[in-house]
Amino acid sequence: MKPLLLNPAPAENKSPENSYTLGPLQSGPPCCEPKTLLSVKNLSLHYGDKPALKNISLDIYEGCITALIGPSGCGKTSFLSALNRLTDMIPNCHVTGNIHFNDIDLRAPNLDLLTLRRDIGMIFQKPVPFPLSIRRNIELPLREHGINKKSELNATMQQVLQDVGLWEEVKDRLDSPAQALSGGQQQRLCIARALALKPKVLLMDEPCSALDPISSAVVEDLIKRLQGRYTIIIVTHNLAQAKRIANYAGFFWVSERAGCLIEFGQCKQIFESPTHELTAAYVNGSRG
Amino acid sequence: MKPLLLNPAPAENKSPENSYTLGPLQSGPPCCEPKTLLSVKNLSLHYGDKPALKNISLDIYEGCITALIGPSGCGKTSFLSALNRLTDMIPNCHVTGNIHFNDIDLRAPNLDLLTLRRDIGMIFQKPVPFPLSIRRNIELPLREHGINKKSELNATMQQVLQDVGLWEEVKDRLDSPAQALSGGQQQRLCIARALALKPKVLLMDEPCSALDPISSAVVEDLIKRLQGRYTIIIVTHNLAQAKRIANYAGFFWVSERAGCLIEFGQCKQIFESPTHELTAAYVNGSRG
Amino acid sequence: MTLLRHNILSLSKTDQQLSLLLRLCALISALLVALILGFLLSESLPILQRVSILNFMNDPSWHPVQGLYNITPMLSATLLSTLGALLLATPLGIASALFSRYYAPPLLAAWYRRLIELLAGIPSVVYGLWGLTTLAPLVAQIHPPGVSLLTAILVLALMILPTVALTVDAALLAVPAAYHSSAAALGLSRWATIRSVIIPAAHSGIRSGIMLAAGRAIGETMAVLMVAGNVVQHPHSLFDSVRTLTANIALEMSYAMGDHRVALFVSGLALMLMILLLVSMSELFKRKEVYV
Amino acid sequence: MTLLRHNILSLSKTDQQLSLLLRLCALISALLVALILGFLLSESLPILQRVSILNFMNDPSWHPVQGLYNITPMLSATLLSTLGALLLATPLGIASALFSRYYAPPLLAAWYRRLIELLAGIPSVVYGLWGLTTLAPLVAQIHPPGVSLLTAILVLALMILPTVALTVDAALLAVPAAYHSSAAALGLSRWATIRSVIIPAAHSGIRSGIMLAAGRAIGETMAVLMVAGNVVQHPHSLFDSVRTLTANIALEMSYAMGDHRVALFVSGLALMLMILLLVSMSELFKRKEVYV
Amino acid sequence: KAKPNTAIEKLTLTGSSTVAPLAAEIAKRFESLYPNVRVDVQTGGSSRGINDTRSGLANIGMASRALKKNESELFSYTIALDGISIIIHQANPVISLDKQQIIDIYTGKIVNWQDVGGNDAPITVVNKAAGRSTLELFLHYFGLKNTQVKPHVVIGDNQQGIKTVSGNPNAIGYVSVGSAEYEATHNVPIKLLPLEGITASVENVRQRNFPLSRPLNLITREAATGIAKTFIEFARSTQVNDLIEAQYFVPVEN
Ligand SMILES: Nc1ncnc2c1ncn2[C@@H]1O[C@H](COP(=O)(O)OP(=O)(O)OP(=O)(O)O)[C@@H](O)[C@H]1O
Ligand SMILES: Nc1ncnc2c1ncn2[C@@H]1O[C@H](COP(=O)(O)OP(=O)(O)OP(=O)(O)O)[C@@H](O)[C@H]1O
Ligand SMILES: [Mg+2]
Ligand SMILES: [Mg+2]
Repeated sequence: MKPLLLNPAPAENKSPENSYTLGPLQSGPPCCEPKTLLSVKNLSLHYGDKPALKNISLDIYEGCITALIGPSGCGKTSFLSALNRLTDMIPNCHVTGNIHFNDIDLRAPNLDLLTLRRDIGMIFQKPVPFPLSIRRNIELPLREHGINKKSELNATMQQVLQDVGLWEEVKDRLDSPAQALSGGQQQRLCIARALALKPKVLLMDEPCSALDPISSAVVEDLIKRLQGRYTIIIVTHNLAQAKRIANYAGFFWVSERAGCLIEFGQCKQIFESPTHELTAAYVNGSRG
Repeated sequence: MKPLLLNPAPAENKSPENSYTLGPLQSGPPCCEPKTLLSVKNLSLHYGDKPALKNISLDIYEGCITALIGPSGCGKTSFLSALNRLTDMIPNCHVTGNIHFNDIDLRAPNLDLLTLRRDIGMIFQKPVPFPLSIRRNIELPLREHGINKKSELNATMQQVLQDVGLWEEVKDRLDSPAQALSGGQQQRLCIARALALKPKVLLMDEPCSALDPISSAVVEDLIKRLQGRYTIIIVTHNLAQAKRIANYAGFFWVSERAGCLIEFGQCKQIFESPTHELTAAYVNGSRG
Repeated sequence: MTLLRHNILSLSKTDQQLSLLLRLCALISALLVALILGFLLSESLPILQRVSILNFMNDPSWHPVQGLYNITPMLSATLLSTLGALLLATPLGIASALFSRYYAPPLLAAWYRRLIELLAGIPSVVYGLWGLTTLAPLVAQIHPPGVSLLTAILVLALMILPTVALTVDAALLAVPAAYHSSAAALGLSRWATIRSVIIPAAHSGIRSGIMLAAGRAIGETMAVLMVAGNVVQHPHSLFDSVRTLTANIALEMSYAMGDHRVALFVSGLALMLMILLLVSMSELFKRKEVYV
Repeated sequence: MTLLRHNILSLSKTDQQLSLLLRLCALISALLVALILGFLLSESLPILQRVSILNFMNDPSWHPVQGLYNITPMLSATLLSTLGALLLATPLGIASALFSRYYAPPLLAAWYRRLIELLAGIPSVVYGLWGLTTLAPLVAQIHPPGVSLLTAILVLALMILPTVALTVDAALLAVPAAYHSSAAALGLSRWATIRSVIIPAAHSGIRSGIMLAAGRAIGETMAVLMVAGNVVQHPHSLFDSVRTLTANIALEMSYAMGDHRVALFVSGLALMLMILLLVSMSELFKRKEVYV
Repeated sequence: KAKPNTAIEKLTLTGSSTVAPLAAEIAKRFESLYPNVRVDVQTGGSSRGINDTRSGLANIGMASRALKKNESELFSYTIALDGISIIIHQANPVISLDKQQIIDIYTGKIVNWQDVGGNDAPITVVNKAAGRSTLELFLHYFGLKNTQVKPHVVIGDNQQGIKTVSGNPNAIGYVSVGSAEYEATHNVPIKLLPLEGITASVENVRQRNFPLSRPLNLITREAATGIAKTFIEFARSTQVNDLIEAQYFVPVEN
């Protein structure tokens, strides 16, 4: 794959309007021929004794955008955490079932988690900038993954900050603490930080929740541009957004105190002709 | 004012559908006769040398819902923080201008901040549950404000948790740590915690951003029920929501690197016939 | 919550080397403790083959030259002086930290913190001398002889106060700022915030500080030697002169020989056991830490 | 960031009372430091009226009975032994804390932490005896006399290691768990997370730990007295025997009289000045802490 | 000093750290015989003992040396004898040193055991800290000044000295004969060197044959009276010989 985000932005790209372009669109595998990248089978997840997910099975298709929707507490975040094995870090969290990533067993005990998490990036629901400067927040993961040339670092940083529409707002204070940014700015910084690593799969936990419509649109555009080259799983409470950008959608619900997958399919089908009545109620009842 | 939230919920209210009712609607001052409760004049705010707000003047009317909208980083959170003097706690933050609350000068140096903050409650953009149990998170501020009777505490807790639609989800684990809740659950817990104190004014910084449509609707209903009795200022990125619930709306924008108020008026006017072209562009261009 | 320790299996190469290195460091530390314990044990063993452990509890007095080895008076003196010092220094130290972190104006706080750091660096001999020449005469005016359990407690408390204050201060600083603003927005008074939010959040740092202070108080020798009076007896009042285990070792080791000397090592061992007990107790204390 | 201190004017009634109380506590602590300093000064004054400060720097040697008061060899010994011990104990202590927090399996970590707490409680006499009988002969095999700057550094390092380890451990525990998961999600190795995120976040706790350890190393008397050799000389190698200021006070205070005694107080004062210097230096160090 | 009317009489002893432990043991036994007497023993060196006695701070002083000329107004009572022995490591082949050799070693003129018939190894000179009466006695006997001594190690008490020498095969030091002899016969690898051809042993000190020995004295300002007199007589009686011997001093022969 061509180093996509490392292309220094062409000079004419610096105007605010198109500051978040990603360069020319490249053809990825088309979305209409689904090729399974991640396959989840019978995934269950417990916190202590309390079940949080029960028997989830679904396939994530390469290059596609999959939206996960469902009420609060139904286990969407837990599901994402299981995919990049962040659940390993929660002391009383137990996962059972199978997850395969291109035939690699993601639940293998001797898996190299660093590579896994580089390949499967995650953006959290609550943005957590590190207690460092804005610049260091983005440089840190890059340096750790072997990119040390100053010019390359700077170019990447500018590119990803432009991609999320933050560059103009912070370009003259890159060395000030990231924790002094506003809520939406922190959210976008964290998205940029994850993008900089060019993961194969991007898990996004409500990336637009703290964003105003303008920034939200920027991020949405960005996600659509990534489609085909990145595989994206996005948790969103904004059903309209899910409808607009996703190729596939999954609907979670809490039944018997545990989250389960009610319906999974093409986005259009889920929103327009849901087979399950709960899904129908949820996608129609919303005032989103 | 009658102790509104302390009415134990009637038995029939316990069914999940209407578990978040507030009891019978009482008449507050009607919203069509605006009576200024908070009057802000020439408010400016700096972080160090960097201006964040410039010359904001507006009136907040008693019993009404005022929505603040605007792009990320335009100073909405900073504005809310100035109203309950949380800006005092940010080391390099300087505020100038006047804020009056019912003729009380809120910027007076000898103001009793504890009473002020009890009267003007705030819900943060990022929910911060204390590292305590769910129960203690709600009881703590109540106890601090003199409510110590066990039965009263329990009744209030149940009521506010029902109000935000969290009761059913957490009622059998009230003593487990609040920080193990999901993102949306934490958000609702923080709203409930602020409601329990029955403030006169409620500053809500994107209360629904981490919420799914169902919880979001619950909170929206709640806000509408509070209208007339509470004065609410809500920052939201969801323009549709603002349109639905607000009586007044203010539109912030960043000009010359500082946030300023472009337009303020009745909600209907702002959304349907904005006088300023920026406002028009913003309210129409959004895909919210 | 220690989150990272659950995926021990997936370490990068640096991590693996580092893990090895850290394991080595840890092993060395562990070995050193084992060595010191072994040293004490091997020095104590000769007498434990001849004299029963019970003698150290039941003998009529501590007259090692005559073969009387009751160390309980010194155990109680050590325990009492440590407890007393902790009782004084813990609240004062926490108060100090709270004062400098949340109540003092910034400039005063900075100066105050420097003062506490200075206090942390005063050598025990100086504390001892000061206690002997300034404090003891004052105590003597209330009740002779002046050098007493009380004086020892006061001097020890002063010595461990900075340990508590600095550790707690560091723990307070690490509490996320968001707790402060959230609490303030709920109209919680500063004290309520501290009591109900900050202290629970900084709990482990406070515990560490107390542990460190207790360790220092138990192990302190010079200062106590100078101000405690060193009479071997169970104290009946705060004004009685007492001898701690460390003072006993320091006093008698210089001339002790044969069984007497070994008995001193046994008292060193007793000291270690006491500390073990203390540590385990503090573990219990930690277990009780729940979300209430 | 200390957030609460900016609204000093608005305190609830409890807060006002508490503020007063804390102020009182702080005042008492400050007063006590002042008292100790005053004590040292008043004891030192007699000689400073007769003998110039310069004598303490320029006299050919330390022979107080003959009126020769050069304390610089002891100053350098104190400084070198403290620095050496810190150089050893700081990385080891931090490594210990990191090991038990992030690399050890939970059960081992718990035991290891208990071990370190035990180490914190071993009294200095025991360290001294162990150093003299076990460590010094080993060092002597490399280079006589065995009791030397090196031995003192090793024993001191061992003594202050738990101080560093426990304080750092508490600071690490206070780092928000969200940093760990965010870093892990970016594929940062454990070591990278620790180095670039956790250590900066726990910075102030680490600094406190080092300050406390430095204070303890400077002030330590008994153990150093036993293992340093106590010859008054500027050391030329690690194997030279040295005498620290505290050992000097402890060795000579018991019989010193007249000017000799006063000279010892002057060396106590010098010690305090050294600590003041250290504290100020660490402040400078803190100022440099920026977001890079 | 003692007030006859009070129920409890108090006797304060201060001084030599060599005498103090012995005096403390004697005092304990004395107290058990005279229940209304409290004896408080504090250490601080012989000079302090003499000083405190002079100033009246202590009823009785303790000194581990004979009175000097300028102290002749005081009264001294010998309760025991102590000798100082030169000690070296057992593995050291040297079996004796003459007075000049010892002086040369301590003044740094001889720095290698080779020069006195030992192995080729540097000598580690162990000296006592200034002000100790052991040091004063040692210096006085060899006619040295402390400034001339070039030590490698300075120690505070006998045990530290014995441990230092036993842990270092090339060390030379000096400590009380009593403790040295005890340790040497209890598997501690040290060796006592004869002085002027006389074996360093407790027996020879008792016989007052050993040249480097000293009296352990109790000192009073005026001729002892009252309870102080009783105590001194008790300390010099055979009733306490076991205590004296337990600390490896030598009882005086009356
Ligand atoms: N503590 C701080 N120190 C310095 N600058 C700050 C601080 N907090 C906010 N800012 C800056 O002030 C500006 C306004 O921030 P504010 O948080 O009020 O924005 P906002 O309107 O709430 O944005 P959002 O919708 O993203 O939450 C931003 O540019 C932000 O980077
Ligand atoms: N660390 C934890 N320990 C115990 N229970 C947890 C923990 N994290 C989440 N839970 C519980 O597991 C369930 C699922 O949580 P999860 O965070 O996956 O929900 P979610 O779908 O992301 O919700 P939201 O939309 O509110 O973020 C919830 O009931 C939550 O309370
Ligand atoms: Mg979630
Ligand atoms: Mg904001």
